[in-house]
Amino acid sequence: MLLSSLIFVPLIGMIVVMLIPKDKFSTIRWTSTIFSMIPMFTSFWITWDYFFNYSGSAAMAYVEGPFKWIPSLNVHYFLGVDGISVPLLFLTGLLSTISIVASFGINKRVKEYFAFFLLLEASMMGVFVSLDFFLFYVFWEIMLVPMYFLIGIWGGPRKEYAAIKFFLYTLFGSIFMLVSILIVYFTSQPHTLNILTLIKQGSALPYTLQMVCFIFFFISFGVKVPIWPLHTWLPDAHVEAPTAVSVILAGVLLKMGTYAMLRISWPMFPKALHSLSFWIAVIGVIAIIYGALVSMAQKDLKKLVAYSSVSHMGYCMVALAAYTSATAITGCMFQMVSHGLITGALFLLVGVLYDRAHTREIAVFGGLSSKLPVYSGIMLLFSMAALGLPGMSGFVSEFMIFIGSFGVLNKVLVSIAVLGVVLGATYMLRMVQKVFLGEFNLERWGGLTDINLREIITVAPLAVLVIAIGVYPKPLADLMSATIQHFITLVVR
Amino acid sequence: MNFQLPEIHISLMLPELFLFIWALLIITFDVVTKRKNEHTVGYLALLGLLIDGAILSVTGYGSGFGNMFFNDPMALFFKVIFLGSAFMAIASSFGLMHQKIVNHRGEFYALILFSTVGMMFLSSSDELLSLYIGLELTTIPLFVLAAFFKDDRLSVEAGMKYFVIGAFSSALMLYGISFLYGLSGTTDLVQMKINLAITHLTFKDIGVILSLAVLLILGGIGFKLALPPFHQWTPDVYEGAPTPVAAFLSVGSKAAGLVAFAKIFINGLYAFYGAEMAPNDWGRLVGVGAILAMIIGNVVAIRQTNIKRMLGYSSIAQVGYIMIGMVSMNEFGLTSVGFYMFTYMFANMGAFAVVAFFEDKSGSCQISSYRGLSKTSPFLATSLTMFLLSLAGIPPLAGFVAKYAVFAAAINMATSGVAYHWIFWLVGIGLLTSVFALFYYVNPVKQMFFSKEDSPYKISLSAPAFTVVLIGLIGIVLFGLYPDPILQFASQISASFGFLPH
Amino acid sequence: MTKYAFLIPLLPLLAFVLIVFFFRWKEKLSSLFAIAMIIISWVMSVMVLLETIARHGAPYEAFYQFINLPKFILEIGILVDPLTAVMLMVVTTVGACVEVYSIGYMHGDPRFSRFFAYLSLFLFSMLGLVVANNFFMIFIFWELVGLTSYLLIGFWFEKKSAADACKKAFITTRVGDLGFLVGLFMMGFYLGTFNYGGVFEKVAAGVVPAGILTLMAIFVFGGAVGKSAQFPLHVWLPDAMEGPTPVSALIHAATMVAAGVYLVARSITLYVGSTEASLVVAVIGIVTSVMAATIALVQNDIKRVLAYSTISQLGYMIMALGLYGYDTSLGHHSAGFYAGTFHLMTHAFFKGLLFLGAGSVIHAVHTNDIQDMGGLLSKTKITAYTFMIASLSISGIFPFSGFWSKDEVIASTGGHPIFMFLTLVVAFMTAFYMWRLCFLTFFGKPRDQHRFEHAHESPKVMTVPLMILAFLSIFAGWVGLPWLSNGFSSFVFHGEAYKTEASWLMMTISTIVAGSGIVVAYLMYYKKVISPERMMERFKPIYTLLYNKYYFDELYQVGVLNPVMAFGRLMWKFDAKVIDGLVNFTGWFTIVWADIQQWFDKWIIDGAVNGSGWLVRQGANVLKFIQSGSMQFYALFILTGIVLFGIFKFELVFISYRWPTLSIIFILSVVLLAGVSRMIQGGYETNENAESEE
Amino acid sequence: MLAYLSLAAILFSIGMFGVITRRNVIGIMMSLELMFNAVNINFVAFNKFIVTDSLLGQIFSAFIIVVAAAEAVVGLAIVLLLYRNWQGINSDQVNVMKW
Repeated sequence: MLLSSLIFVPLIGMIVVMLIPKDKFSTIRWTSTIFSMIPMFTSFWITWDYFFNYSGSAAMAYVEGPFKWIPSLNVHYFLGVDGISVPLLFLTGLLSTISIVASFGINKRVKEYFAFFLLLEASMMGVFVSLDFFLFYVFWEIMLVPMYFLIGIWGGPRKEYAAIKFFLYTLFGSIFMLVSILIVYFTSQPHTLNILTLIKQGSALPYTLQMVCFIFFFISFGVKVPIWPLHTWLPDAHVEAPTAVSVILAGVLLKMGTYAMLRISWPMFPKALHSLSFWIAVIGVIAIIYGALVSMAQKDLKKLVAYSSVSHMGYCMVALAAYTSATAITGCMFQMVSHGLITGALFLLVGVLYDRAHTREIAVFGGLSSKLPVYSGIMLLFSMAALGLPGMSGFVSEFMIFIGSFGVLNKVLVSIAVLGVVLGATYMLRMVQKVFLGEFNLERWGGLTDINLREIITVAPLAVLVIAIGVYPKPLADLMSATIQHFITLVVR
Repeated sequence: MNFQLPEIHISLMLPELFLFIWALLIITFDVVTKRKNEHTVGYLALLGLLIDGAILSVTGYGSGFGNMFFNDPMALFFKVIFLGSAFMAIASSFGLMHQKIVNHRGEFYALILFSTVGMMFLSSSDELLSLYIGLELTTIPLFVLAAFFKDDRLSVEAGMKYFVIGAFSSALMLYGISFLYGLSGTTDLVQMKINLAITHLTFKDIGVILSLAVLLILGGIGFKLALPPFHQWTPDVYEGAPTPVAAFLSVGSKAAGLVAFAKIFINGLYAFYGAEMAPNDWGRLVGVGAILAMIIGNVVAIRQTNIKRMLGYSSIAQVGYIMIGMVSMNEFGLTSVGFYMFTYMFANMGAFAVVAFFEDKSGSCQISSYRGLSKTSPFLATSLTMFLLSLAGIPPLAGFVAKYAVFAAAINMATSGVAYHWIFWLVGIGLLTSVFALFYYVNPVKQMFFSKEDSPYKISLSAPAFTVVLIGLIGIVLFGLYPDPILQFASQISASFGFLPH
Repeated sequence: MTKYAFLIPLLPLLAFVLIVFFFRWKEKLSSLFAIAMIIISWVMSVMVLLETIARHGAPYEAFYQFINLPKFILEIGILVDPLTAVMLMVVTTVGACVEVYSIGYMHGDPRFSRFFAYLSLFLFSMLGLVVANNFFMIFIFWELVGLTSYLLIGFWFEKKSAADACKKAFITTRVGDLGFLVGLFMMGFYLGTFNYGGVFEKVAAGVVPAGILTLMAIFVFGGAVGKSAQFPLHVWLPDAMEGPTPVSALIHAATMVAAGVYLVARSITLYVGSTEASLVVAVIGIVTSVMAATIALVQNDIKRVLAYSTISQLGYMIMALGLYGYDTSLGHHSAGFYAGTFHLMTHAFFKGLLFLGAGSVIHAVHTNDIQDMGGLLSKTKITAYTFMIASLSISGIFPFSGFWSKDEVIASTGGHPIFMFLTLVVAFMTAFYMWRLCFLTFFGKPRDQHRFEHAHESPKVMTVPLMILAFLSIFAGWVGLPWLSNGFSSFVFHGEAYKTEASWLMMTISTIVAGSGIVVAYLMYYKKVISPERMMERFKPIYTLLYNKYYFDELYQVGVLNPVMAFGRLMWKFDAKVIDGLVNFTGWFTIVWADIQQWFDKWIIDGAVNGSGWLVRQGANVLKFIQSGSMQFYALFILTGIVLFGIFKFELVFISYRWPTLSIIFILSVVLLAGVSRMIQGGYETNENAESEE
Repeated sequence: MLAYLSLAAILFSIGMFGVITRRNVIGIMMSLELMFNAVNINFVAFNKFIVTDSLLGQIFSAFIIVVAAAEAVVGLAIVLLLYRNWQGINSDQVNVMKW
């Protein structure tokens, strides 16, 4: 029931919000906040409980089902979580609530906005808990619809283009997934869509078939991650989306790609993985360097953060390529969580600035530190976290990824990837310098006000978590260690 | 030559008979009451369809008239679709009665009902002669309906085109049927299958004639289905014909074509499907047709500015998807086709209904005129969005489950042996083009939702209109979340054929 | 007390947190609290040092697990051994002095509290680095030091130069850290642990192949090169003086740059294990030293001279450590380790003093340029005398502390004539430029009368720390007197204790060299017997080269920064244009395809193809022709279809599962996506046109 | 029998040719009738020579004649409308809707 409630409470919330008259803004806002807080606390409780009671074994916890849903198609309603999904559930719950609070400033078509947002939350939760392929696919796709509208209605100047681009790209990826799902389904004996069973059987598939399915899954998940040549939807979508949606995009949606790789395609097709891991690593390294270099050339604050996501998710791909190392995989999970927190916060903060200044161009600012000390401090904190400063979560994850993959992958390749650390520092500091340091333009920006309490409340939990994970990451690592051990035994078949 | 009077079992034909009589009654009623109330006739027609549905539910399976009339699960399933689409078409045509059709209301409804009778008759026939009669009975009223706006050039043009192409293709099909008759010596489909197999074993050289017959029949049915390269009338006729008629054409007529296709090709010519029968294999031809359908339909639809034409092209594309299920002839193929058609009915009828209401109000079918509709008529805009998304195959709407089922059937067949690997091409192109499809499906959505200004039109729905939209919505949502009953029902179709692999 | 050594870094952290969140608005409280914390730390350091001496240097270690993975355990812990104890002592002492001094120096600054918060954070990072018990943890604090130096150097961020300098410092040191990081990965991979004890044990046991060890050692040294401003990453340090002067003092004396030397000293076992790596270290050290000393000869900015002198002195230490590794690995006895660490300690005191003194001078005359000073001795007595004490100490004049440590450094070059020669040359130059500074600043006639008039001695809070440090500059070196049997050398050592012996010859030579340097400076800048201008004229090219710091900054700008930025922009362009490129290709392709169509069918005359379209649009145009509207054409089309279907008898060849095909699919899909996105982009951009076309 | 079939084929081809090339709509309809009649000949011939034990083929052709007549009725009605709207029955005019 616990996991179902994660999905259905936001859905109920959506219906409730739709029933509220459309000019009662504050009622709508608070209702949706409450309906997103329930799953948030549920996900907190699940994390807590999982840590103490289930983290010792790799088995699925809180399993629901499999209940028959569409017997003719062998589709079941089957939910469960393990050490890989629990942290992401936590992240989803937290970021959803934060985003909803952060979108209190929306005052155009408020009702629809929050209804779509709750639908989005439900589908994201669904992706992370479903263990049936059909169910997984359904949630994966449902999410596109609210996202399309959220970008398309409330987005920036090129919103329509960004929205449709996002929609088409992801749908394009999904069709590959659909084909692979069906191929896997029909080659399994007896036919099943149960992900766990399919993982068990997967390694028995012939090599060529594994290759096909693996690549197809890789494309479809890669669009979400996004892997390097398929990333061009990301800057547009991130930049045009309203702040809160950018947060969700960067914080949760990108993680779905890597999560799905960890959950599905990696353990299911070990043979294909063995032959392709080098190329995956190459793609990851390209993404790291490429993303960083491109960020360096950006003039728009949000675009900079967006491209930095490409770079950061590249670390995840490198870690995933080093699949035999538990350290690297743990690092990957850490990176997913920490990137969610950090980039989410950065988008929130960029949004804060945009709300006041109505521009995001880096060049027009300067010396904001003196006028907006608190804001600048917080921004500096997250910039440092993003460039991997020790004591914060980004460092822990990058360090683990590198140290794990160094032993497994080509050492030169990893050393090249390490360059990303310097490049990361360069573009982040360049941004900080141009925006916050230097001379303050009193005439133009004299009217800016510092970050207000609501905005601080939205970023404070993220800051606390970033530092907490950076200072004492052991609990998080323990939470997933058993699952990752199990994962390693699955991929090394 | 000994004649023997076959058992008639007239009760099996009760729904058809009732509907026929009801249609006649409607014309009479219309004449008698001097057309006082503009909606009475319409409600009567709806009532008739409801009663007919009730009758249908108590009509059992079985055969009568010496196997010429045969009620099987397939017939029953498709009859439900015919009745449903007729119901929705009639309900969405109430707006027309007000301005455009003043003098021929009775005829309008009666013709729709006649056409429905033809479809139902067609779906029950298990024999070429009755099948042909059913097909013509379906088509001829539709010629008239397409040209129903007598003073509207477009409508007349649509009727003319539909008529010429329809008659032409039915002649082609007849020519093909005559060869089949000559080769097998019978018109009974089951008997024909056996005879053909025997002749084929005896005389190896009949292949050319058989191929010719297959091609000609394919041409005839392809016209009904709007399967490329026999599709070109579709957008023109949809654009010119009254919107509810176009809707009815796109669903009812198409479903009729599907039934005929299944009857002739799957029941009758099944033996000639498959790798070992390569020279006479019609599966690949249909496969090529399906590929063309998906490409042409989806690509050309992108550039359309008229929503009816766009939906016309979309229906061409949808046929491509349906045909994927049809050529993957395993136990799941026909099930998926049935289910696809069923969900397609809700989504497409719903979309056309919304288009019709909008046209009644604004007189325009241009996509750009939908700008800002979500602010003035949120319900209608949301409904249209859902219909279009269902057509595009976005979960959790029914269209997605249908697409999934079709592709599942195809991949099942494709993975079953090297000889069927060509089906992968269908799947691949189908999926790729479904991405393109999304682009034009969301085009009206974009207009309705993303624009800043409000729409000048505020559309209030009448009761029947609201019912249609609601039925469509419930259909796509309910059968998207809980498709199992329909799938079970549809799976009886292939079970009733009983000779498919696996 | 040693058990509680972890509190030493934590107390400044506490100060930082409390100031940032609570005391920010109360300047007095902030500064006093920060100072109180560092003084408590200092007291604890003293006790820890005493206890360590009492334990005869036996190390103490305690840790908790940071994260544990099946093959890997990262830990956070403390290790107190003599080196640590001494460093704790040095850092807290200098830190405390600097903080007290800052009360005066930063008086009236709008961000007064924040300055103390940052200073506390800085000290926390450095102290954490010192007490770390493993390489992972040292790296963490290593980076934190980088961060806080960033904050402090950029403290006056309104100045563009400060904003640039802090970025430069951070990124330059990050480049070095890259090497450190790779070294760590190698360590993790080949040794499986980061704990000092574990690493050294395994290295000593020869677990690692020699080549790998060399690489590892060099990579680790990369970190030190960055942080300790060694050649070629020294460029950030001179710019770092853009920060407030107390910060410069802290950075140059006890914290940031000391970290690099500390790292090398800490991991000396690695270098002992690898002759080649030690040689690299030693060579880099001496090169840096000579280079920086030569640059310092001609600089006019007081802080810049001091900055180059720091680089030069750091080169000394690094060289000493490297030579120790080199000699020991070859089985020779060497004073290097002791010399390096000893010099690190004494240097901390006198360099701290020099910077604080310079700060005091600047405070007095409000300029950095020594050309505008002169004759300040009369105005700022305490500052001048303490400054001169420090100068004597750094020049290595008996019996100041610098003498003893520098002597050992020179001693460590025994057996390496080239090194010894260069070391002595540097010693000469050091004495020269330090005293050039002193003479120009404090003696002679004031060159800027206006500034001179307004000059005044600094307040007590500033001069007292000066005096404390001056005391230490004189006497701190005495712990290493060669005659002491229980002196510094028997406390801080690697392997076996180095037996010091007083080499009179050495002492004499070094004193003569240093003295001659002072004398030359005296002649040139006080007596003006030798005209500096003439020298300048004569050696014009060399002077220009030195004055421009060997053009390192320009070189990096042209050679590294510009290309990287250009490359970044190029990539961005690529990102924006890659789509275009692909699409242009598909556009070209479709045009060709359409031409074929044209040839195939004469009805296509124009309109269908006008070259502007893209894949879909072109295809659509062709289909437009087919959809001609004529019903007879439709019928013809049906017939054609049937005929074509009839002809269609060839087998379709489905892709067999081979993976070149799959990669083609992958690439094709990318192209397709690009095409689609391009198309829809075009659709959006030309939406108006498209509609008017219809 | 081959002769009958050939006749039917020729008739059918003439019909097809007519449908495609005639510009007059009435001509098109006449050509359509030709095609139907070709089919009828086919049916009757098959019934006479191959399937001699039933009259199915002939019955079929009877039905075809009836249906063709019905179709002609509808067709002519539409032609009338065409004439009313276009003042002509030239098939080339009827291409307002395309693309």
